[in-house]
This record gives sequence, C-alpha cells and structure tokens, in this order.
Amino acid sequence: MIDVAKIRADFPILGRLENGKPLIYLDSAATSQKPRQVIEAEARFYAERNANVRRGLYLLAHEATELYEAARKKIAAFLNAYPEEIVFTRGTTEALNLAAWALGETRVSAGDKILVTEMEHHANLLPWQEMARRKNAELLAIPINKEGELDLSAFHKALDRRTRVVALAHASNVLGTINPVQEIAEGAHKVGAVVVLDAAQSVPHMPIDVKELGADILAFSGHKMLGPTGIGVLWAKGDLLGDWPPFLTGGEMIREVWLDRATWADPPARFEAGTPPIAQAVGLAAAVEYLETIGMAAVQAHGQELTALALEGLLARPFVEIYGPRDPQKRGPLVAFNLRGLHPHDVATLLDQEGICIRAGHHCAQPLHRKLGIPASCRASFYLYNTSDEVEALLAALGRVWESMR
Amino acid sequence: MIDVAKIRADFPILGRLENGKPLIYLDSAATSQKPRQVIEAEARFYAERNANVRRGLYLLAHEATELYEAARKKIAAFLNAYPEEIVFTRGTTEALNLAAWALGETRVSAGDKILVTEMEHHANLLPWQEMARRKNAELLAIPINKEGELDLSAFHKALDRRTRVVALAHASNVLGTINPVQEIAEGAHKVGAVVVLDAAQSVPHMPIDVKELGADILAFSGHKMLGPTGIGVLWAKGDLLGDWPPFLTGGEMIREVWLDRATWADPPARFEAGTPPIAQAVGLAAAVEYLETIGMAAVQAHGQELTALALEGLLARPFVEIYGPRDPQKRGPLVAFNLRGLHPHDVATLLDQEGICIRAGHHCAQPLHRKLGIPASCRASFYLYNTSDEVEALLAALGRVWESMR
Amino acid sequence: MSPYEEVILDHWKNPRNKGRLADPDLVGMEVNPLCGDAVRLELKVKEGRVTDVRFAGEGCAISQAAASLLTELVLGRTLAELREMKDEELLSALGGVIPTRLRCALLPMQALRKALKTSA
Amino acid sequence: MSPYEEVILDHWKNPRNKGRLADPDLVGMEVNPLCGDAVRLELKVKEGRVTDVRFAGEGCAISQAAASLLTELVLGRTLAELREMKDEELLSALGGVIPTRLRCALLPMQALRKALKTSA
Ligand SMILES: Cc1ncc(COP(=O)(O)O)c(C=O)c1O
Ligand SMILES: Cc1ncc(COP(=O)(O)O)c(C=O)c1O
Repeated sequence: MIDVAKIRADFPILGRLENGKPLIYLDSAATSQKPRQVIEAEARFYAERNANVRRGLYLLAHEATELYEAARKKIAAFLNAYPEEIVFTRGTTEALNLAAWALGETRVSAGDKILVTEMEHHANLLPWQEMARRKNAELLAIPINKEGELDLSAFHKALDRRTRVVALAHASNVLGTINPVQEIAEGAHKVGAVVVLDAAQSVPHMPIDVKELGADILAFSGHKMLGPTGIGVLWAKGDLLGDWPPFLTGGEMIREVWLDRATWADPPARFEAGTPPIAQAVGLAAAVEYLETIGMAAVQAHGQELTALALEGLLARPFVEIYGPRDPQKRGPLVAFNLRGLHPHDVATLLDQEGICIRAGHHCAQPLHRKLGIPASCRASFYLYNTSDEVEALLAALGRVWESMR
Repeated sequence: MIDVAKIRADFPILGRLENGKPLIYLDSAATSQKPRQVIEAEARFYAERNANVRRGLYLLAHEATELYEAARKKIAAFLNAYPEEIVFTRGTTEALNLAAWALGETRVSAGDKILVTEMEHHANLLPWQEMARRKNAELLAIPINKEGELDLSAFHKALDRRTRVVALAHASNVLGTINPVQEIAEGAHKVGAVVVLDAAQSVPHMPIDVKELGADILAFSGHKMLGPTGIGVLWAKGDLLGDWPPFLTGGEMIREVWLDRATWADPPARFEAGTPPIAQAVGLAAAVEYLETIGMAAVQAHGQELTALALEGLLARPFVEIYGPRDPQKRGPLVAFNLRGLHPHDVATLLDQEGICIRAGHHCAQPLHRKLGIPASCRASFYLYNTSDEVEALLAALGRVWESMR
Repeated sequence: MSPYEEVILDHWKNPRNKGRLADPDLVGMEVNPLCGDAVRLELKVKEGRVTDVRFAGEGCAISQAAASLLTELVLGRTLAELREMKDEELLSALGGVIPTRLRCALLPMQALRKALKTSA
Repeated sequence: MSPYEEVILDHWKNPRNKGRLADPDLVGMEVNPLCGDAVRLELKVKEGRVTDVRFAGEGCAISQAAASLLTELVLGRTLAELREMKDEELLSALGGVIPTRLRCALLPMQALRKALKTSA
C-alpha cells in the first residue's frame, strides 16, 4: 500500500485548479507530473554543478560529469542492467529510431522480415516502416484478437528464419494490454531475431528486470516516469551496441577525426553525439530514486487497483464501450473507452469543465483505431498520485456528460 | 555598457567556490551558466503548467501547448524569422545532422560537392562526411590562412556548379574567427548552393537577423545561451523545410498512418517526432527574454571588451602562443592559446587550483589542431557575467603557472 | 455543466442543411488530421449569391454544429460578402467557443474558404 | 599553488628510463583519445623478472611523470608481482593525484597491463 496523500504533497501541480475545480489529472500516459524532488534536482544542478560533461578538466566539470554518469548507473541498476548498456536519448521516439536504423544497418537485408503488432504506437511503427523500405525488407503486423491481446498463434506462424526483428509494445498505450515478452522473446531468439520493446508504458509502472524480461532492446521516456521532458533511454543487451555504427555524429562520440574520415568511440558515448541532456539525466535519476523509494511493486499494485475500479465502473455503465482486456491484472494503468454516440473530444471537453483531464484522440495509434473501427477514443490513465476518489469522480462525471448530451 | 554586478546576482552558481576560491568561470563556449530567471521558468512550468503538447483537449494541455508555441515565436522573433521556420532539436549537433541528412536526400547526387572549412567543430564536419559517403559526393575543406581566417580566394576557386552545400561555422569555437557569411552566401547562391551555418558560437553572442545574414540554414544550442541543456534550434529559410522528408519518425509528425505507410505533417511538426523538450523550450524562451532585456549589441560589446583585454595581456606575455585573429572585432568572445612547452591539461589543472575554469583539449576540432600543428590548446571564453577583473586574474595566474612549471 | 451553449446542442442534434447537393457550384472540404474531424460544404450560386447549401461531415459536436450553423449564415449572401466573413461571426453565433476547441469550431470556415477559392 | 607534488615535477623535468630498448620482450602502448596523451612501455624480462625498462610518450606532466615513475617501480619485480600491482601504488608514489586527472596518471598503468598481456 502506498500513502497517496503523502505522495500528492510532493507534486506542486496537484494544488492547481482546472477550470475552477481541483485538478484531477488522468493523463499520465501522455506525460506524468513531477515531484518537487525532481524539479529541485534539476534546478540544483543548474545552480550548483552546471558545466559541460566529459570534456572539462576543472573540478566543476568533473562534478557535472560524475553526476551525469551516476545517473546512467542509477538507471542501469533500476533495470538490473549495466551502465555501458544505457544510451541517453531525447525520448522513446529517438531511441526507437536509433534502434531501427542501426538494426537496419547491421542485421537486415532485402527480403528479410520485421514483425510489429497492430497495437503499436506510431513511434514503434514508423521507424520500422522506414527501415523496411530502405532495406527492401518486409514489414508484418501481428494481429490482435477481440480481447485486445496479441494473437500468439499468428505470431508463431509469422515467425521464420527470415525474421530479423520483432518490435512490440511492452504495454499498449491504448488497450493497456501487457504483452507476453518472455514467450515472444523465446520464439524470436529461436529463429535468431532480435526483440525490441517499446517500454514507454511499462518502465514507469512496473518492476523491470532486463535479465529476466528476455528482450534485447528497450526504449522508454523520462517524462512519463516523473522525470523531465527531453530525456529518454535506450537499453541494449550486452555488446549489441558495439556492432552498431553511430546514428548521429559530432562531438564526444569520436576516437579520431580527420577532414575526410573519423573513427568512433566505444558505446555508449558513440551514440551520444554532442552535448547530452545533462540536467535532464540528473532529473531522471532523481525520478528513479523517487520511484525506488515508493517501490515499483507498490506503484504497480496501486495502478492495478485504480484500473480495476475504473474498469468495473465503466463496465457497469451501459452507455460506455471499453477497449482492451477486462482483467486489470493483464493491463497497465489506463483505460480507453467511448460513450456511445458521443465524440471523444466532446467527452474530454465536458470532463475538463469539472477539472478532469483525460485524453481524447487516436493516441498516436491510428492503425489500432482503424482496427477497432473507431476514429478516436477517450483514455483515462493513472499513476501513483491518483486516488480512488478521483476515479469515482470520473465515473460520476461521465454519467453527467451522458445526460447532458442526450 | 552592461551592469555586470547586477547580472552576476542573477546567476546562483557564481556564488560557488571552486577549490576553495571564488569561481571564475571562463568556459561559456562549452556551456553557459543559467540565470535564476531560466531555472525558475522551467521549474514553474513543471509546477504549474506541465502537460504533453499538441494532443490534449483540456485546459492544462492547451496552456502547455501555448507556452511551447510561444517559445517558438519568441525564438523566431529573436532571429527575425518566422515561427514555421523554427524546429526544436536537442542541440546544434542534432540540428546539423538533420540538415545534412535532409539536404542529402533532396539536393545531393553522386559527384556533387559539399564545402566545409578547416576550422569546423566535429558537429559540422562528421554529418557532412557521412552524407557525402552515402551520396558519393565529394567533401572539400576550405583552408584557413596564418591569421586563422578563411582563405576566401580558395573558397571562390572551389565553388562551382557542382557545389550543392556550403557548411561553415559562423564563429569558430577555437580561433574565435567570425566568418564573412554575406560574401560566402552571395557566392554560394550564385552557383545554387545552400549555405548552412553552425551558429552555436554566434547566436549567443551577437545580434542575428537571418533576413540580413544571407544563410539558408542555421543551427544553435540553448545551453550555450543561458538556456537549458537538451534543446537546440534548426532554422531553415522560407519553405526549404517543406521539401524535406522527416528525419525521425513517430508520433506528432504525421498526417495519416496505416500499418504499411504514412503521410507527413507540415513543418515544423514534421521534424519534431515524439514528445519534444517542452520545459526546455520554455526555459530557452526565458533565456532569450533575458538576453533581449540586456540587448544583444551590449552583450557583444562586453564580450569584445573582455576579449580585447585578454588578447592584449596574452600577447604581452612572451611565453604564450595564441591562435586566431589578433583583432578582437573579428572574433567571438574566446581565446585559444598555449604556454610554450606546457601541456594544456597541466595549465587547466593549475588554473583550477586558483578557481579559474578554462577548457583544455582539442575542443572537438581535431583537424584544426592538426593544421595548427598542436595536439591541444587552452581556451578561455567569456560571457555577459564575466568581469575584466576575472580576465586580469586569468592573466596573472598564467604567469604563476608558467613560473611554477619552469 | 455544459460549455456547450444550447445553440451547439441544438444544431448538433438537429443539423440543418445536412446532405449533398445534386449539382453544386462550389465545394470545399477540410479535415483535421489530428482528430479526423471532417466537414464538406457544397454551395449553389446564382448571380453571385448563395441560393442553396449543404454540409456533410463527421466529428465532434462542435465541428458539426458549427457546420450546420454556418450553412444558415451563408445562405442568401453574396460570394463577395462571404470572402469578407470573419471567424468571429461564426464563433459568436455559436455563443462563444472555449479556446481548447477553437480548431473544431473553425473547421467549417476553412471548408468555406476552400470552396470560395474554387470560384473565379 | 601547485597540486603537483615535487615528485611529479621532478619526474616530468628529469624523466627516468626514457627512450627505447633495442630488443624488448614485452611492449604495451596506450593512448587517451580524448586528449592525445600517449605512453609506450618496453620491458626486458629474464627468468620472469624485469631487468630493464624504458618508456616513450608525449602528453601532460602527470602522464609523463607517472610513466617515468612507473619504470622505477617495475624494475626488478617479477611479472607475477606486476600482475598484482594496484593503481593505488602508483598514485601514492606520485604523492596523490586529484580526481580530475586520475585518467592521465593511470595511462602508464594501462600500458603496463597491455604489455603484461603480451606475455604468456
Ligand atoms: C562551433 C560549435 N558547433 C557545434 C557545437 C555542438 O553543440 P552541441 O554540443 O550543443 O550540440 C559546439 C559546441 O560544443 C560548437 O562550439
Ligand atoms: C507506447 C508508447 N510508445 C512510444 C511513445 C512515445 O514516447 P515519446 O513521445 O516520449 O518519445 C509513447 C508516448 O507517447 C507511448 O505511449
């Protein structure tokens, strides 16, 4: 059990009003709010330790570099990974672009196969489309079933020796579905394919141990896990990174440079061209520290509790249609739904009048919405600072929205 | 004239000690320090307005989006550009990688020519090396003369109808040299080449009007101009961006997405895949506002004054060798030098004992150092918070370093 | 609780001039790629004046109500007048629209401007 | 003002065992790509014991003094002993090295380890 009241006191924004009502923020899947510990860690960095990293020989620069590398170690430990396996990026999107590009360069030839799924966020679909096009490879999407889960038999059927990469969401940002990574990785590894996980919706919400997970590559964003915007992480197992050519080039990722050619530094530096998001790495480390203090198992349990409550309430309302698995244990802490006959935008606007912030749209998953046969959906998503009262408030307000629009 | 004492009071880090001595920070060319106005703008964003941008229909998200787009407008106005011409990136390095990639896709074929210069930072050299290799184009570096200035006759000779891109530093991060952009752009445009400016060392230090400058593309970093790490800007003139395919793909840069293909949003969104550095854009806008309040002409005059003082003092010391033009009017606010027979690392370490932070190394310009015939150099760089007393302290300390190592 | 004025709810539930014209003189279509809202406007013009109008579309209450209301506003006007027509006229006819939804409300105006562009 | 102990200045100005061996048994070379500092260590070994040693290199005072001092530390020792040799021994022989420059001071140790790897 977590002490939500105590946690809420750490988040200054939760004291704000939204349209004159106390803010009920149910859009953490888009971006999470930040505790003062994170805001202050970044501010303190600028006020006390700010210098560029890796280059300076003076004490201040040495301290900045130590803080930046300590952040890498902190995140590695959080995932049970090694610091050398951690590359800082701007976010999940850049991490997946980097991975798709580099895997294209090193592992994919014409006629090879890349598997994704029908539930992917555009960030884990478009980079593979681009790579497949560039390499004349075939891109195939594993279908989902009626419950919004992956069709595993279709996956196993699609898998063959030509399959070089299997890229999928760990947890869907619309359906909530948590995909069975171990089973997928086992199958993929048998045919020699690499498994890339879009973990943007899982790392913030559950304990992750990359040694157990089975994936080879993992991408996630700082801003969805209490951290700053402008930073994300690419984790790649063992010495996978060692084979990759650089994605961006410039300062700090080189060994030696001539006018006409250059040689590369070892990973992770090879993939961090230019000045990295230094203060943001420090802020992300503070976010991880905050999450560790609460405990990821507790964070997950709280999310499941709120999700169960929301699912139950939504299922009890005949004017609501929900998407994804009905079992909260099979989900991340979010629920997408629609009120029959109402457009999600109108629902979001009306809820906002009551101070309730949810998201409405295609959530960067147009192919999934096309599959579901809807142009858009509403999504409520929860995090450690949300309360069951807030979920109840959402449910009650949905009733009023429905009434007011009949 | 600027009121340096008043300015210094805005920078919390300047109250810090370095090795027990008052901090004398002379490494702003690597990264600048931040005034509390910037630190607080970011913190306030997280505490009061944090939401993801472009997607949300609730008030909070609307406010966040307005702040993000207001930052774009602010930066556009600062450069006398249009907001649609401004793309937010992680920094100069990413901006130049994007430009090199996109120009390669749209304007360069086998046998074409790309011109750079011998004084480039790796960030404005390696991306062109990669692009030239990919496109089988020829990469040529315009030489510098003894004074550390571009050999313009060599430039005009190298320029021909095959030349598609001329990429150069606006101000060198080692020599300080400010390159004659107007003359170069005039020549380049005559043969139909595009001019790309690495403005990392100019935008922070002088008034910039892109309508007068003559370049087609400009890249710079927020962290070198009082702003946060993790954000930079790519400016591209008129509808140049409209022709470019996206560099990174993912959410928020699309028009429509299917499982096997996608269409792109208009610029600048097309080049901002995924969640952008939102709080950092807000912080950068606060930095620009701070600089505007002081006035860029005043910032530049102050930098030239300190540089003149430093040059004079260094030239008066027979044990010092300096690089780049001797005329402070021809320079950005930095000076690279060596003490004869001493390694720059030792000089930096010994200065640091007196609280003076300078940089020592190749400053991400190995080819330039090779040309100068030195493995590395010391560099002192100045900004609006530095005083003439600090410059004098550097000069005096250099004498002691020289004595202590004889 | 509604930020939706009666006029919006009314036009949304009872859309005016919804459908297609047999032989329109001007047609404009606009889509909001962020949300999929779409509005198509068809005009019949005689001697420079709108004599008939229809809209088709799908999307949120605001965009659809705005489209319906716009058809009433354009009927009987000259093309010259419509070229001068300001966003504000539609917005105030809607009883005002909150900032977060301006885009939805103005989608039909964009469709109208596209339609006008197709005329010489 | 110097963080450089006498021992560093002494070895930097008067390097011991600088140069090359005619016929070294073990050779190790290490470069710091960030600053260009380089150290090359050559060892003559008889019956598992270092009987002669030279270093060559260029770079800052700390790396070159450390290399010079290291040649004195290895002379006469067995390869087995050298394999056990800790960074701390060199650092304390140097009178301590500030954190910002540890990399420079330890460059010769890395050259030594590379040299030892070339022996069976
Ligand atoms: C001239 C020049 N270009 C490019 C860069 C790279 O900027 P960043 O590291 O912020 O990407 C720098 C700064 O290091 C620079 O001085
Ligand atoms: C499943 C998933 N993948 C990728 C992303 C993209 O993350 P970012 O925008 O931080 O790059 C998101 C968040 O929007 C997401 O939910």
